[in-house]
Amino acid sequence: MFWQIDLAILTLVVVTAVGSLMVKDLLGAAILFGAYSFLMCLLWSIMGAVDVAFTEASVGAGVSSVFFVAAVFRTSRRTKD
Amino acid sequence: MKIIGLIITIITGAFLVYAAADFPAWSDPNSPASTYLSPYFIENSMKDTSVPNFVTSLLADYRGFDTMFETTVIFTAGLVCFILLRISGRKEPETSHYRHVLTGVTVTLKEGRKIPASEDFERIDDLWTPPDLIIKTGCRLMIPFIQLFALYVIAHGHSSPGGGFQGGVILGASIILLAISHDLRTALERMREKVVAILCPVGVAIYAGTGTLCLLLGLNFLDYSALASVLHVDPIAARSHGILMVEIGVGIAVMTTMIWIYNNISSAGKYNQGL
Amino acid sequence: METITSIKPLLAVLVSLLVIPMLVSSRNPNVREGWTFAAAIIKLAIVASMVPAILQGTEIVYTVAEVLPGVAIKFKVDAFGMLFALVSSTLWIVTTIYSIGYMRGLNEHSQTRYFCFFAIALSATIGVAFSANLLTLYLFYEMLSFATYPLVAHHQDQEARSSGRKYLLYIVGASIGLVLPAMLICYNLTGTLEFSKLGIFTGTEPHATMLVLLLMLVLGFAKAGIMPFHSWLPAAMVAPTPVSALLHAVAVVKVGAFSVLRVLTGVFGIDLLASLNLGTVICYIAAFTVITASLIALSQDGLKRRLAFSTIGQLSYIVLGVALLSPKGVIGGMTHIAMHAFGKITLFFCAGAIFVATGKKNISEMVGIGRRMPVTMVAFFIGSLSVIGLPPTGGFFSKWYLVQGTLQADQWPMLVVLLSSSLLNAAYFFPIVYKAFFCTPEEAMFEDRIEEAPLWCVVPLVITAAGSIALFFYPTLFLKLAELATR
Amino acid sequence: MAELIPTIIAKYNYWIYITLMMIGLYAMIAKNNLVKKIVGMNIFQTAIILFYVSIGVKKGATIPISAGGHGAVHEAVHAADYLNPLPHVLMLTAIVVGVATLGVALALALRIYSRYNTLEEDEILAQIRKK
Amino acid sequence: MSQQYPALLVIVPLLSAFAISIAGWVNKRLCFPIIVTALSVAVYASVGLLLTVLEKGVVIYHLGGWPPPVGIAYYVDHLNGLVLVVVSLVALLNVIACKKSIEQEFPDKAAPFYTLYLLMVTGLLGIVVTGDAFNLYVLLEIAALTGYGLLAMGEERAPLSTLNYLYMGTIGACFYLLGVGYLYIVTGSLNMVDIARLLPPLYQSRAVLAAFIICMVGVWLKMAFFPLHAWLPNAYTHAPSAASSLIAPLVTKVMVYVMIRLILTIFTPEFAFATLALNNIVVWLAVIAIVMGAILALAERNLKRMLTFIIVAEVGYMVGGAWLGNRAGMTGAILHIANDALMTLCVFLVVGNIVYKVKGYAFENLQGLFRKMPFTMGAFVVGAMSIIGVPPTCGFFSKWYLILGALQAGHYGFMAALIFSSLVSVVLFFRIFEICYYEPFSDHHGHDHPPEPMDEAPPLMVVPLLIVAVILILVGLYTGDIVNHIIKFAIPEGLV
Repeated sequence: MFWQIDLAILTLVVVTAVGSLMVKDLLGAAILFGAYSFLMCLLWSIMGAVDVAFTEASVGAGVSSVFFVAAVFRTSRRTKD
Repeated sequence: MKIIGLIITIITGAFLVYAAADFPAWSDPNSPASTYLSPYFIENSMKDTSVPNFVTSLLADYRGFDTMFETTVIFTAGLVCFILLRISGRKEPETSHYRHVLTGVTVTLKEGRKIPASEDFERIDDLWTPPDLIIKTGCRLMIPFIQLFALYVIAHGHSSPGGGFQGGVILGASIILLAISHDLRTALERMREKVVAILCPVGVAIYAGTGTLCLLLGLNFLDYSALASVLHVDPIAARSHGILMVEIGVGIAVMTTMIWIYNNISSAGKYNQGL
Repeated sequence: METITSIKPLLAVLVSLLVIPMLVSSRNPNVREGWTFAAAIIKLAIVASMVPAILQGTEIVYTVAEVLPGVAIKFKVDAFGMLFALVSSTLWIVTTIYSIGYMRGLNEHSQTRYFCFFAIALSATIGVAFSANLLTLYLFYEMLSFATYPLVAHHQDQEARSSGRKYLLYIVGASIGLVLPAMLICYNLTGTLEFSKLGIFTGTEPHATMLVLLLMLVLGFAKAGIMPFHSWLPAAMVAPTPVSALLHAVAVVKVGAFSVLRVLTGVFGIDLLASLNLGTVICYIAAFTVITASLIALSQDGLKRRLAFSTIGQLSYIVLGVALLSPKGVIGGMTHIAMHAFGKITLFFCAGAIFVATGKKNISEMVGIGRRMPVTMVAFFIGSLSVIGLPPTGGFFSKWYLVQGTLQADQWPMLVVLLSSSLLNAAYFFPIVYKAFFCTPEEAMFEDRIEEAPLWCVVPLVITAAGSIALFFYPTLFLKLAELATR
Repeated sequence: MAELIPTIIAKYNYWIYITLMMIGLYAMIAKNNLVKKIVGMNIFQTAIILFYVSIGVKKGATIPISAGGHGAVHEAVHAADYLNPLPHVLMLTAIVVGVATLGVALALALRIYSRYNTLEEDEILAQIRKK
Repeated sequence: MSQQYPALLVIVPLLSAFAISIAGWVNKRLCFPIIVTALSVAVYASVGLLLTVLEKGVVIYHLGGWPPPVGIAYYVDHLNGLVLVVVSLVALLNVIACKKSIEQEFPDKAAPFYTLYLLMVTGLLGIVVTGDAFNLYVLLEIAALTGYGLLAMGEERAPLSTLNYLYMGTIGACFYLLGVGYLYIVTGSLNMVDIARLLPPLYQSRAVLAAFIICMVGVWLKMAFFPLHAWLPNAYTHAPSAASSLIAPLVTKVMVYVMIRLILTIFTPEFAFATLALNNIVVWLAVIAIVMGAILALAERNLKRMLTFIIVAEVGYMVGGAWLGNRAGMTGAILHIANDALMTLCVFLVVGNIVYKVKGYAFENLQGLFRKMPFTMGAFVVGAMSIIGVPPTCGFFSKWYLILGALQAGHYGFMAALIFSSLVSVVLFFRIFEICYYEPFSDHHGHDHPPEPMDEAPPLMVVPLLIVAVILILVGLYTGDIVNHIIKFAIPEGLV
């Protein structure tokens, strides 16, 4: 594998992480968190941890985001930070 | 608060960096982690359990005890969500809305009157735009395949990535997809709360029960080779079968838990139409 | 000196604890007080049954449980402990009679609770008397502190609450703050806490450490009322009189003095104290307490408060006697526990009887009371004689030995202190008696008609008064025990 | 500097995981919104998972699944050819624990919202102080 | 069967938990018998284990039949044998005592509550019995999640304080996980004994140092050691009484056990105390913890909250004692794990009874309780005496060892802190006794004041409480045996 791709994804991961914490809309935060998880799972599949990547894809990017969205729907989207 | 957080963060981070400097270089084949214990698993997994996927054999057999508790953690989470959110006293709101499916007209009934159960009316909680027909149909088409795939993942976890967890999550996701695309009531008709709440502990109990069975058959807890006498196979194959059994248990538990948590969160415990 | 192993000491401690369920369960007061009597008499019997063995110079030991390496919850009956146990268990019977009369006379509330904690306090006292090491002593000492709290605060009003607080603050604060660390330091230095004639120290410890330990232990047992840890005693006088009588003239304060004596004789050992010349320090603290307390007592008008301050002074006599480190002084100090107990309890009984009969608390209101309650006041006179230390009362002997002790240790200043404080005692007791009997009819506050307190109250104080006279003629038992203890 | 570059390259996974972890930690401490804190918590956990997975990486090794499949019971397997599966197993557990914690946390957040009708910590505390 | 005790200890409660959660949907009346049986079996197994350990030495159980370090193994030695007995006993007594209040507080959710309760006990027992560093993490999470569930079922403020606890607890658990990862990266093993065998050549490595410190911080977070204690008081105060009387006695103590296990087994005392000289810092932290806990407790006007601050102080006792780095201190710490669990149980059960009857635990709710609930208050007095440290209750003896350790280590600050906190607890508890005893004030001498009728909690709640009170005294009297036959062997020879 090319370490450039690896590095690029790592940086993207950091970007999405910061973004999901910065964005002022909780729904957006949830979606960005999903993206973060998905990039994570990509990273891990690159590292050869296929099972972990699979689990993260289904659990982290999938169900967790759904939970987040559901929770945000049930509460409120607005936030000050 | 922000300042304190920043300070703590920086201190911790600096400390971790300081410590990480001593690590063996990344992806070094001779690091103790790769040379001490893992070769045993890689080299003996096939011999011991005839499971090509080392992760599965390690997960469900060598460290099967961890996995059992990990399943218990999931079950616990579901139970906690239930106990925290579920509003048990289900009292009917005095005004209830029904939507005529064909025309889309919304009927509002006062003091808990009901429309005789029929195909062309569906119960709704607030005046909302019905989900799009395309979405409904599309999801209805997709769901069976998703579930098929999930079953494949569970069954084929021995020799390919996947296993109980992934499969269970996907199974759960299929039901959740139904609940999102239609509404929670439709999903609940397919899978009642009671079924979920009973299947979930049953799933974990399958896992623990397999272990206890081994214990009752005279070997240690979770020592699947004890099952050989029951399954009439050699101990190695017995281990592989035992792994399959626990994977199924895990699958059931994880699926139901995901549904359980989603039901409670999406309807805030009211078990109405959900999102 | 040979030792016998016997469960008797434990029984003596437990008997009054075992009776508590009966007390709680019994609805009828007569049954309840019957149980109390039974317990008191059984206890005295058990204690008395051990006397002959002790007089032959043997010791009775019983180990309950080895709680720490080298330290057990253990009982050891020796002459000194027996002396104290005899006194307190004898006086308990008398006090029981008295408190029945008192409590019924004033129909006090929640008498069951009162008798229960009374019983607990007594077993704690016996436990202290029979304890074989510092830990056991500390155990029962604390037990006594907590058991007497409800008694002191019996009246459950604001005043009782504040004085209860003061009581706990001084007693428990001192014992946890000073005794516990001191005990641990001793254990850490020597690895044992057993009392022994020679003390537990090797004598090689630095002088400063020993001095600090000594002060911590002597002041830590604040029940001994040595200044500056004395002011709980007058405050605790809000308690019902029998409580003051038994607990604050006999049990509690004597337990304090007893503990201090144990520490001086058993933990440090007379010889070590003499060689390190630490006795004098204690002497001077005690002497200061004696004089100051007597002076304060002069200025008190409340009868019980005056008695309380006199108690503080008398307690320091006991400590002083032992701190002289001369054999006679030690004997004097130990016998003074017994003699003063009889004298002082008589006085408290009289105060209580006066309160029951007339409701008067202050001395200034008691002019001519002798005409109304002659028996009581005669007993009062005898008691005060005993406390001052004049024949024909037992108090004379202890004073006598104390004076001889000062001469033996040729501590002339202490002699002066003793004599002058005896004068002060006379000065604050005799006026009461004088005013009670010899006052002109016009200044008498009571009409000339004999009207004593109820019989339940009068009998005990007669007994104790007679007792302190009897002790003048037959003091041998206590003297013998004290000599055994000093040998 | 010259010798610093290789160290950075050699361990950049570790540096990234530390960065992510600190981001998460900071969010958990400093953020005001409860859901944001929960997001931070998940980032925190995934960072540790990243760390573990990085432990398992081995140069010149492939995914930890025996090439031979079921038939290959008697072929000799060379440890050097396969990645270290142990960290992967541990991290499966960690991921599941993470989602469980997430569920519980969201449930609590819902309860809090239904009671105080907000998710901002300072507003909630203000309401509590008002009572 | 006896060689299967270690498995049964954990499995029986686990399976019974599932049975209960199913029974909750089928027949609710089955739940209580099941939980009592399960916990009785756990008590039986743990006692059996302790006896086996006493006669045969360390018991090792290979789960899945895989010998360590390949598989997960259970190690039972004198240290966790003792803790196991305490944990299972406390859980059993508590569930019996709390049946009524559970039924009163959650009429319709009793079954899930029992399930969580049993899962929590499973987690705690597993934490104590396991010999695998990662397995410990998983069980830690089980105990934590169930704990969140139980705590959050309390009053209206409970969810918020529980969420804070969840953040803190997650950070703590993750730190522990990270520390285990560091150990794994340098040793390649997860089995405690194995790690201990591999570590000595690596003592100088920064990674090991980091692993140690990170694990410690994580565990301290979980046990609410002083600077990290902020979550505890709220979380425990607003919890339902049945939950707080399970969690308050056990969780912090089990965490202390984990810390001691880390120090004694994984990182040997030589490393922990000799190689890196942290003792003084930690003991001084403990001193601050004790003093702050005492002072904050003084400031409270609310019984349950006051007790939570006392817990913070007690944690200071144990951490300080363990870090004194000598035998007496360690003995005191281990002894105090057992004693503190029992006396905390005692006082919190009392709170439970009071809440059951009076519906409140603020000071003004306590007036006249000595007359109203004499047996409960009697047990409370015993518990208070034990916390103050009055012989012969067990609290005195652990305090004795702690102070002795402080003396031998020449750490007079710690000694002073212990004495100080004893004095403060005298004030704390007698303040409460005064309220229960004097108030409401009777006019003069309390005659003609009508005594309100005795209104004691039901016997099912009182009897276990009295049993606990008796145990407090018995443990005190048998301290000598406990120390000589159990704790003496729990501490490695190296520690003097």
